[in-house]
Amino acid sequence: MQYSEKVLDHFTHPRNVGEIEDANGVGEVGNAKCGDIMKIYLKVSDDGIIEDVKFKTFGCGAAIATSSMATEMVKGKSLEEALKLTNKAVAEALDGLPPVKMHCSVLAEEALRSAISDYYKRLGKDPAEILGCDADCETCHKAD
Amino acid sequence: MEKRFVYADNAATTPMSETAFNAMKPWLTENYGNPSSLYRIGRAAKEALNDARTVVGKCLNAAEPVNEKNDYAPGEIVFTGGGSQADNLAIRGFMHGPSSKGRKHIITSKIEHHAVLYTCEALEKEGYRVTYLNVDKEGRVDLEQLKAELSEDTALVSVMAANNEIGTIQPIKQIAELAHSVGAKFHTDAVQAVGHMHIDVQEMGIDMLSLSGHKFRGPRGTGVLYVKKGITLEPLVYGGGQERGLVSGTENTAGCIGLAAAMKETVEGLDEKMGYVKKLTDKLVKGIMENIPYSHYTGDPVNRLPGTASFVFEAIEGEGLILRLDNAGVCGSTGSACSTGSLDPSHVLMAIGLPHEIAHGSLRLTLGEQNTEEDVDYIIETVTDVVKTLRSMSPVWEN
Amino acid sequence: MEKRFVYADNAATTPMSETAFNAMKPWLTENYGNPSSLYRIGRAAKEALNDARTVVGKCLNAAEPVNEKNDYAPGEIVFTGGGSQADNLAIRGFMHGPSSKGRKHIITSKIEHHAVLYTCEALEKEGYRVTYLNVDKEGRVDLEQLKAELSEDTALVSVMAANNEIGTIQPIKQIAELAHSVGAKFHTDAVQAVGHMHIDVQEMGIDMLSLSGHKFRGPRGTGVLYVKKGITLEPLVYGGGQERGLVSGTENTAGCIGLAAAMKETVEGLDEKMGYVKKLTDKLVKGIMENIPYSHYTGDPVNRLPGTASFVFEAIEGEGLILRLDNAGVCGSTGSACSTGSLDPSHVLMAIGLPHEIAHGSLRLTLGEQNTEEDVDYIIETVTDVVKTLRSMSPVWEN
Ligand SMILES: Cc1ncc(COP(=O)(O)O)c(C=O)c1O
Ligand SMILES: Cc1ncc(COP(=O)(O)O)c(C=O)c1O
Ligand code: FES
Ligand code: FES
Repeated sequence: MQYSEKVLDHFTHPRNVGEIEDANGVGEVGNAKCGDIMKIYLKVSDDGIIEDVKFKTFGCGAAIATSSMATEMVKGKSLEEALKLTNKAVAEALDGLPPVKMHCSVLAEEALRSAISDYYKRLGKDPAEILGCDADCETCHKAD
Repeated sequence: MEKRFVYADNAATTPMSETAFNAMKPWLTENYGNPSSLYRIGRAAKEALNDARTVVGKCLNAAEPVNEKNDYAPGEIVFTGGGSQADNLAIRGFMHGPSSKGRKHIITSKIEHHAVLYTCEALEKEGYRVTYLNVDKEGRVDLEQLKAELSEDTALVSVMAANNEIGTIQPIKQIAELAHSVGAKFHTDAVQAVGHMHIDVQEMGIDMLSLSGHKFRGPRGTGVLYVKKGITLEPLVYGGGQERGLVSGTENTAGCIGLAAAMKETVEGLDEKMGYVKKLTDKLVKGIMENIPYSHYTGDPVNRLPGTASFVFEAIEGEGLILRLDNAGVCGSTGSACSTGSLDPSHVLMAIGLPHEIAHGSLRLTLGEQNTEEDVDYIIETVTDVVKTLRSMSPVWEN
Repeated sequence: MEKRFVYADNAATTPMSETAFNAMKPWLTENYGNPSSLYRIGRAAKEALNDARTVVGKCLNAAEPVNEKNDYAPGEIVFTGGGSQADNLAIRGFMHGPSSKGRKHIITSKIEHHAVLYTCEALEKEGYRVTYLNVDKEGRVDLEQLKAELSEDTALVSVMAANNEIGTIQPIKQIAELAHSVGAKFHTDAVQAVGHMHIDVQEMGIDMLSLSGHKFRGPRGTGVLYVKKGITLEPLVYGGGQERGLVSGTENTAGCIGLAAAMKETVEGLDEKMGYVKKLTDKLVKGIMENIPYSHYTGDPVNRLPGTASFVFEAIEGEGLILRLDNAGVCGSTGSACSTGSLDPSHVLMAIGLPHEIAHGSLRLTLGEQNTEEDVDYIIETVTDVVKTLRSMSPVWEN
């Protein structure tokens, strides 16, 4: 298993680590038993732009690096654009991940969807209409 | 503190000693004769190989050599391509060979190395019966269970001398006696033990013992299976008949000689060296346990290898820990599942009863005589820092 | 002629090349990281190991690597502890593994190395059926017999690329095609061939190929099994899962790197080097056949390894010949039974139809690029003298 330089960089100097006090969308996926939990905080503006995003991750090097990269990739973007982010795109932006670590990148995608879903729920909207699901099913809480 | 490089993963592998390298060198270059050849340079290689056998035999207190110049109690010392090969040969070779006398039951423990465990699992598929003994919280095998499981059908008991993840030393002499009480033979994987504790195959009642050169500053790809006289195994590798026909193939003369040189060096003054290493390790354990809250020491605090310090830290994951320690210059290892891409954390940490979520945050530091007090101070400081940072990023950590 | 030292037993083992030694050295000493470790010095070892894999893959023209940095067509190149281990893994691993698809028949030849023959014999005891193909007087396998024996039950055909005693090269491309025609796979023991003839696994239709580092000036105790993508084997050594789980055990990084360096060196400019060696060998054969009456050349005069010259001399015995040649400074080998303490002379010499009494007087001289014209002159003179002396002492010799 070999990590790319970019993975190692994002792991060593993760961007956007922490919490947002007045977040208006928070999502958490994964479980500690499998060894990975990811929590994403969003600050979304009234016109649907992600003004700020932060994360906390319990997981391996790849989990931390993908959290960092995913938050970088959606910062300043609209929710619609953010929803288009795939784990593949995150992995590619990191110059690839070892095959055994691809599941860690799914976590970042799911945590983001979960946070966006939470944002819509807080607005009183049904996230399922926008996301296609409420980003809270069993799949989202499984490690791979 | 100033950044330094500290290798604290001596249980994974060790830097080769100068003595071993110098012993090997001429056999890599000018002395290239094949030990099976009839001419002078071949015979010289054969002799050097047998001298290496004698050295290994003496270090283990194997039976006296039959004659001065030749094989150490012919065949008692079998060179292999490493510790795993020795384990495979011992267990598969014994069960398939005549010495198992038709008995079909193996007893081993839940915390063996995979070289033992997976060999046993393969044998189960062939119809052999295997009991995997439980261990207690500190990693000691359940002797009561062993007694209860032993029967006239038990061919072999294989329990490691010391564990590679948590360092726990097993009461192998007692286990050997129990095995012998029903006519079974006793094998021990001493890959982690050699060079860290005294081994005396005769005194301890060991019938077969595996060791690996690179764990005590010898070369990689070399190992030994000690096989007590009278035990007949099925070969691991068929062919030209080298190593008593058990591991055929042109002998790695240089490697065997390097292994023997490293073994001799490591066993000399063992008490003193291990006293020194133990002092370092005690300091390391104390420092880490005092500095880091919600940390747990794993393994047996008394019966353990002098250089092994193993821990779990709550709310963090091991792979990230290792990578960050590496950035700071410290080499260590973890039993976290994420480090290997598997779903479950180390089978050893599971067997001592750690919950999954805690086992993920494991760290193993293994010291050797090359380490210093300064190394230990640096490790303590670094681990403390890294654990703090990772916890600050962890969603499951609450201050 | 002045006494000199001439090593002419390159088929037994070769002196390690400086290139190989220099490539290995840093990995024996400063770069000691375990390739399975997560930290930098471990990752560097892993990368170097995979680079070595790539070099070996390129020399054999294995499938293209899947990506630049990683395994050469992951798993096609499996490092082992030598040629015998590669042969055992190929044959036993294939028959026990899923790729044999329940077929129970193996075809091999009567002149294979014991690493192949004894593995096959062990499989026969387990209930597999093995056909040992005859060879003609020059050591070429009987293709008609092969065709007749192939069936839907044939899982594997294993025929060596070139023989270690008489140097005969087999038509392996043709054999591979025949094997494939019934859906069987083809393995070749190329331990003697690598570095002496061109090998292209794709062009030749090879599914598995064994090679051994020390036969082409690499280190002892290292080998490779090439395993074509899609073939699944049962492991030779169970354990930590190294080498795709087929040969577990901490990798001998230095050894693998040394093997790759030697292989690259040996394959570069092969034609030219072998042209040189062949010229020497031709001169040697001519000289000996002209000088010594009642001598016979063994092996195929055309399709043979460029460095192999093998003979039998009537009325003398091989061991004495080797020992006397050694006194004169010449290293060679013999297939005489007396040299091994067994009753029968080499199975290869029997298979090509030599009568016992003649096979006893066999001599194999194998040259390499280190040898010179002067070496050859010296060998001719020495062998002539020694044979004469031994004959003068022989009761079965009539002038
Ligand atoms: C044809 C052949 N196959 C296999 C081997 C075995 O190789 P190793 O001794 O490296 O195991 C040899 C050499 O001994 C050989 O000549
Ligand atoms: C306890 C134990 N047994 C066996 C082995 C296998 O040894 P090697 O890697 O030399 O084959 C190891 C080390 O990896 C070990 O720690
Ligand atoms: S995919 Fe996650 S809720 Fe449907
Ligand atoms: S978090 Fe477990 S493998 Fe990435």
